[in-house]
Amino acid sequence: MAVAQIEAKSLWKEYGDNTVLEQVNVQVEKGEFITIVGTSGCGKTTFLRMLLGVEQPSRGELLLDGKAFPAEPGDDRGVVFQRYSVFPHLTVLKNTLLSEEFHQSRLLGKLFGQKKEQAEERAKEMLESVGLSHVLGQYPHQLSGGMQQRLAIAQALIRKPKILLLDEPFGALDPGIRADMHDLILGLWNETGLTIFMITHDLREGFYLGTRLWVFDKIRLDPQCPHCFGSTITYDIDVGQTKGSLFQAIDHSLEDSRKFLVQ
Amino acid sequence: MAVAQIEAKSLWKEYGDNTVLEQVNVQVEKGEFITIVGTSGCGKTTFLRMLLGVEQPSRGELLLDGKAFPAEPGDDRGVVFQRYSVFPHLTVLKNTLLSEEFHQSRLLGKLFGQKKEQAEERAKEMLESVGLSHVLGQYPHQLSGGMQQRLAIAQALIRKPKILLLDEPFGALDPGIRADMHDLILGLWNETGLTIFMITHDLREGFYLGTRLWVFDKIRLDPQCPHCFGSTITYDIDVGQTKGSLFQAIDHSLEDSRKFLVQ
Amino acid sequence: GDKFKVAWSIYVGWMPWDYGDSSGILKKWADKYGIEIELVQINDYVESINQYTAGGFDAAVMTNMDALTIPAASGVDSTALIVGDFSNGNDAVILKGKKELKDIKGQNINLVELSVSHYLLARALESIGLVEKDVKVVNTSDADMVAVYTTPSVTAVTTWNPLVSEILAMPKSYKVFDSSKIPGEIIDLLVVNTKTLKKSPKLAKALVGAWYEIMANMQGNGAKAIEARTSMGVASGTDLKGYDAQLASTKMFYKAADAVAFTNSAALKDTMAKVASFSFDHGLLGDGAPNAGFIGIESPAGVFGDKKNIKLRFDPTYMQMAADGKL
Amino acid sequence: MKRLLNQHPDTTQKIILGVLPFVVLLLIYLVASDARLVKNPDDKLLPSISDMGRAMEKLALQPSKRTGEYLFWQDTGASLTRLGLGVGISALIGLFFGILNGVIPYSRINLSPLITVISLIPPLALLPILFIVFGLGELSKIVLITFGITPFIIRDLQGKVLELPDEQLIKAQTLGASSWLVIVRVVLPQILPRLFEALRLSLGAAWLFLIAAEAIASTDGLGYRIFLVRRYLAMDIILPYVAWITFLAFLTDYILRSVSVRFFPWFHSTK
Amino acid sequence: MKRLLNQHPDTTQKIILGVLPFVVLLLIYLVASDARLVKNPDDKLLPSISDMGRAMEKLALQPSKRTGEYLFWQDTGASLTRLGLGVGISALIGLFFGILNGVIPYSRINLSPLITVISLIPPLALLPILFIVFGLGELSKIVLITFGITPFIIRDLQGKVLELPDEQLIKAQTLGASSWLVIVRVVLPQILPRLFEALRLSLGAAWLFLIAAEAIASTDGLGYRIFLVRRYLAMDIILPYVAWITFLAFLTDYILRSVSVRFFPWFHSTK
Ligand SMILES: Nc1ncnc2c1ncn2[C@@H]1O[C@H](COP(=O)(O)OP(=O)(O)OP(=O)(O)O)[C@@H](O)[C@H]1O
Ligand SMILES: Nc1ncnc2c1ncn2[C@@H]1O[C@H](COP(=O)(O)OP(=O)(O)OP(=O)(O)O)[C@@H](O)[C@H]1O
Ligand SMILES: [Mg+2]
Ligand SMILES: [Mg+2]
Repeated sequence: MAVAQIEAKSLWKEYGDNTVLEQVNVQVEKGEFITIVGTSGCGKTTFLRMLLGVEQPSRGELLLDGKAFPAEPGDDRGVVFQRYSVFPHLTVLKNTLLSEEFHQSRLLGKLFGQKKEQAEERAKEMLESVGLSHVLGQYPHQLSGGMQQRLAIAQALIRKPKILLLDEPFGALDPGIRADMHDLILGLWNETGLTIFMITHDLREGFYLGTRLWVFDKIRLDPQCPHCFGSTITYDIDVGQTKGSLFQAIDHSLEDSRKFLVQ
Repeated sequence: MAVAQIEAKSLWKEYGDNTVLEQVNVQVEKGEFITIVGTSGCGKTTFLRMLLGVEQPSRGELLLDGKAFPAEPGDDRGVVFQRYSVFPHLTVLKNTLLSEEFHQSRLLGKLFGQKKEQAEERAKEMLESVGLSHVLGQYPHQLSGGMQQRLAIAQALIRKPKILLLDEPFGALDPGIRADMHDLILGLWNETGLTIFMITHDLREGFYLGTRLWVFDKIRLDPQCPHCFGSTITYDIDVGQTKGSLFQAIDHSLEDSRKFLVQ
Repeated sequence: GDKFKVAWSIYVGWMPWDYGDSSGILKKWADKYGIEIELVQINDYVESINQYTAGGFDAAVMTNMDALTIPAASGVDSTALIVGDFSNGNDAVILKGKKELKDIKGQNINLVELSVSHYLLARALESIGLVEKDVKVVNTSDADMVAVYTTPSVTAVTTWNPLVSEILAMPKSYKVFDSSKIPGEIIDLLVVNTKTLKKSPKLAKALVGAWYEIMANMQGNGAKAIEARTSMGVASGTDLKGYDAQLASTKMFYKAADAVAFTNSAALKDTMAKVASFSFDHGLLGDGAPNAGFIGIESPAGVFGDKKNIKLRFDPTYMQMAADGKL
Repeated sequence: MKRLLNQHPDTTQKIILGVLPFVVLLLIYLVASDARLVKNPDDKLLPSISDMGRAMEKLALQPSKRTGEYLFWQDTGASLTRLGLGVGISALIGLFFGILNGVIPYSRINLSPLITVISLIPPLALLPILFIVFGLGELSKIVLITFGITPFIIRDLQGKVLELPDEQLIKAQTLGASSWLVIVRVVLPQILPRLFEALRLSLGAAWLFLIAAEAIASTDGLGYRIFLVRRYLAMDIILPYVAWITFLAFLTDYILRSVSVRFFPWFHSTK
Repeated sequence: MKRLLNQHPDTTQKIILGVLPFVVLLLIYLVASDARLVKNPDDKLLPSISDMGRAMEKLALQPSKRTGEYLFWQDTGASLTRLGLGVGISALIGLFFGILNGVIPYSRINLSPLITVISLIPPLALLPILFIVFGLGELSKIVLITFGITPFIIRDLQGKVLELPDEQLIKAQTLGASSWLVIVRVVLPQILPRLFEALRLSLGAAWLFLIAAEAIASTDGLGYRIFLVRRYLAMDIILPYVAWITFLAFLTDYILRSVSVRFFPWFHSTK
């Protein structure tokens, strides 16, 4: 049997007394598009940060290609956050050029001459495909929120990482612009065949984009001690086989957790 | 014929060369619930700020009960913004008490003894009705986003303003919590019969909540000079008589403007 | 009665004022004449003279040169009420590693510019036929003089006590010139605003009376004198031994009669002429001054300079009264 | 190996690393002092620890022969009183004008340029004038501190008032507040914790001006003592005094911070 | 009538209101100066404007009799050179340690406590030691400035590095950056505009230390001249010098700001 690209084995994550995740067991194959939903504070971002290598599991194992996860971020895993994903001091083109420069110039992180031209060529192609060719020389603050996120995606994808991690990348965008971004990300995923993890607050978005949808939620709730138990994956759905009633069921279960937390 | 509560007569608003609103003509009766949608930057907030009295029209007239609009905010018009609507240095109860204290104590803005108790009684009732009675002594930073907005609404409504102005009050909230807020605001509106203006980015929300929906949009678009022409009310719909096709039409027209702006 | 304010700063010849204040002698004399005298210590000497000049004090301690260049040059008519002492070795030119004054040529010399040290240096150079252009003067605050001297780049200083003894205690430091070679030229005074003096002679009587009682108390080796000098030493940041060492190079006029004789001498007039000409050369008499005699200086031996513009007066009247026991 | 920027020391390492530089500095001092003292036992520049201890014992634990006071504590008391008064007065003036200028446009436009210019004047250059105008008593020392730090406090607080979200001022008005009520109920309470921050930032300057003022006209105070014994290069007194001032500066900063955390919990947890 | 906090002056009012305080101060000075000069025409405390003009003309436009130099410009040049060197060196050291401590946890934990303590030491109290260690020349003046402002710059920049969103550092690593590349391509360019801000904030202190250093040992410089002519209460020189220093402080601030706006447009438009 082939090794899964990513595997979690009875994974726990605790911050002091606060149990965030408990008993997560899951396998992910190369090329899957996994969308993650869950109430606020249930540990979605924490899980993503473990995939990034920024956080380490408290207990259990997290494996990448069968080996322990690297303990720090690397260029095999790209990321797009909700905010702060592009560098404000670099123009659109230079933001996109950055990873090439990091790789080819370990000393200065700057390319010159012909190498630079070649790298710029590639960066421009990438920007073309996210529809930013007309603003190459502009700084991020001159772009709208949607354009900034497109830039962040271009930046993350140009070195072709094996895995792309998205933490509510479209959370701050207008519904209209959001639809454009959906087309974009699906297109890129089809082309490159990378594995995508995407956190979203919008259940509909989750169903629409993913091939597989995870719901993070607490199985055990203790009103006296809300932080005693952690979340785990309560639903793991192959999105091909979705039924309307399932959607309703998830929606209600999330509603209940939410109400519980707000009190 | 009775005077409309609010009337705009060929209203223009310009900032220097930038025409934001042009030729707005509209009448609003007491007790209407008006929702406003439009692309980003089209002037929705600007219009609301004129109703607040923070901005003045560049040309044309804006009337309140047939008289010129007051040139500064007053306690006849309550407001809830997307953020910063509650005072971070006051507890939930004190935030709600504030307007009573402003009215009864012009010198210190503080109530003591029996007066204070009475005011607290009323504030607690109000907080009960927005579901915050269990967090009276907490500071805003201890509350979730949804609870903060509920507090802002309670604070705005306790002195019973004639008009309530809402600028994307639920924009930063989770979809689930949003639904709760809809119930809340509709309930309060039914009870008090005040006039509500609410800006939203979510067309669906606009249709669901309002009795009347306005779309702000530019009629004239000049690619060479995007700021030469301002927005006006392009749709003014009595929401009782909505058809599916209308929804589609609005959605598309907004989409077009958005695309235009993003380029 | 009337209230008067007197400014003083820490220096060997002025420490008696502090003792007079703490021992109650000053108050005794003030009471005798039915007035109040407030004695205010000011750390920064120049600031105390500035304050006096601006009108903040009725009297202040200062040297003869500063009396001329600050209050008198600012048009404040001032009278030297008490001639307390003159420097007799208290001010010195010190070289590092060199033993002869002539080695000073071409060196950087750290001193408080435009002060009596500067004057002393000028006189020292004059004595071996050099002029100021032959050296380079570096303005240096007196508070830091000792610290500064320990650095290798500093090779020559001109300064006063207690700094002189601190510096001479360091290895390879040689005194090549001091004020004992120009006796009676650097004089420590108590200066009173002439207008105030005319209006209230009581102030003068109380101050002079107190001063000579202090003088009598501190002289000799009796228990009382030791106690007085110990107090003065401690107040100036040292001890009895250190203070006595400073006194040794100071010609105190313990007796009023000596002070009167010094004031009456023709030498004083000559000294002031030299000081005036030095001050004029260095622009200290103001832009409007056409010559060194622009400001008149009156002394019993006669007036130096402009008789119509007398701003500094040496007046032995009250010291004479003390000498005569009439206070 | 992780990248350096991802490597975090554990608790033991933290303590060792933090203390290390101080130990090294102390060792360097001891060696240098010893070397000088071997060459010249009377050297005053780098006194031995025991010399400093002896000098301080005399000042702190034995009454002065002249006045019967414990000089060290008298100096400390005098300096802290001046510092407290100067900083306190600056805080009040700063709070008043900071809020006034922040809230009322007319006042801001009237006074801001003047305050900017005043803040650029180096107070030390004005010392002679200050002393002449305010005399040489306690007043002038307090004025120097005030003059030195108030413009900064005003400008800082004014900026902080202007940074308050416009929404808050509008909201308060829709709740019926007058300009005055906006000030006392909305602006003042939110600016108070920022005043504490501004004071913490100004304390260094305040100490500086205090020492400068005491050097010129004073009969007691930490700065006075340092300048008095400087003439004799009495490093055995100067060094402990400097260390003591540093400690006091640290203590006042700590106290200001603790008080602020205690009284403005909402401010410190939103940050 | 609108509430006071809603009333905004128009352009003419703005100019009048802004200039008014200066006119009032000038008038007060003129009256006070006149009153003193009537009583004593030789009074030096509050010289007339023409006296100041004459004194400055002599210093700025006529060569000195003693050295043949134009003293005013010589003083200005000397002071600005020292200030520039002191601030420049502080900027470099501040940038180096600020970034190092901000990015590398080991370095931060090692050096932060020491820098905090150093920042609390009042530099004026340490002057004798500085002179002894660094000599009396230009070096010690530059060191005093550096010692006075560098700890602040380091702490400020370190804080600013830590304020950079964690997301940026993570993102850079996912793009393949080493610690070093994160520093040169992500942190350094974003900290540079903040360095300019920190320098603008430290300039006041830098001037202060410059003047203090020049007052203690020097042969030229603006601070030297002020303290020298204090010896004969030449307020006709002191006052214009103070005004000139104030103007220079304003100018340097303005230049720093303009340069920053010119080179870091992205920084100033996102704020
Ligand atoms: N570094 C940390 N130290 C301590 N607790 C943490 C830390 N990071 C996260 N937490 C806690 O872990 C829990 C989960 O946080 P996380 O950010 O993963 O939630 P989330 O599902 O991403 O929520 P949201 O939808 O709001 O982004 C929260 O209770 C949070 O307080
Ligand atoms: N005080 C002002 N000065 C100059 N221009 C302004 C000002 N306020 C708003 N504008 C401009 O007016 C236009 C409309 O802004 P407004 O905030 O009303 O848009 P909006 O419809 O509320 O957008 P959004 O949906 O993003 O909140 C924008 O182009 C904005 O730049
Ligand atoms: Mg999250
Ligand atoms: Mg808006």
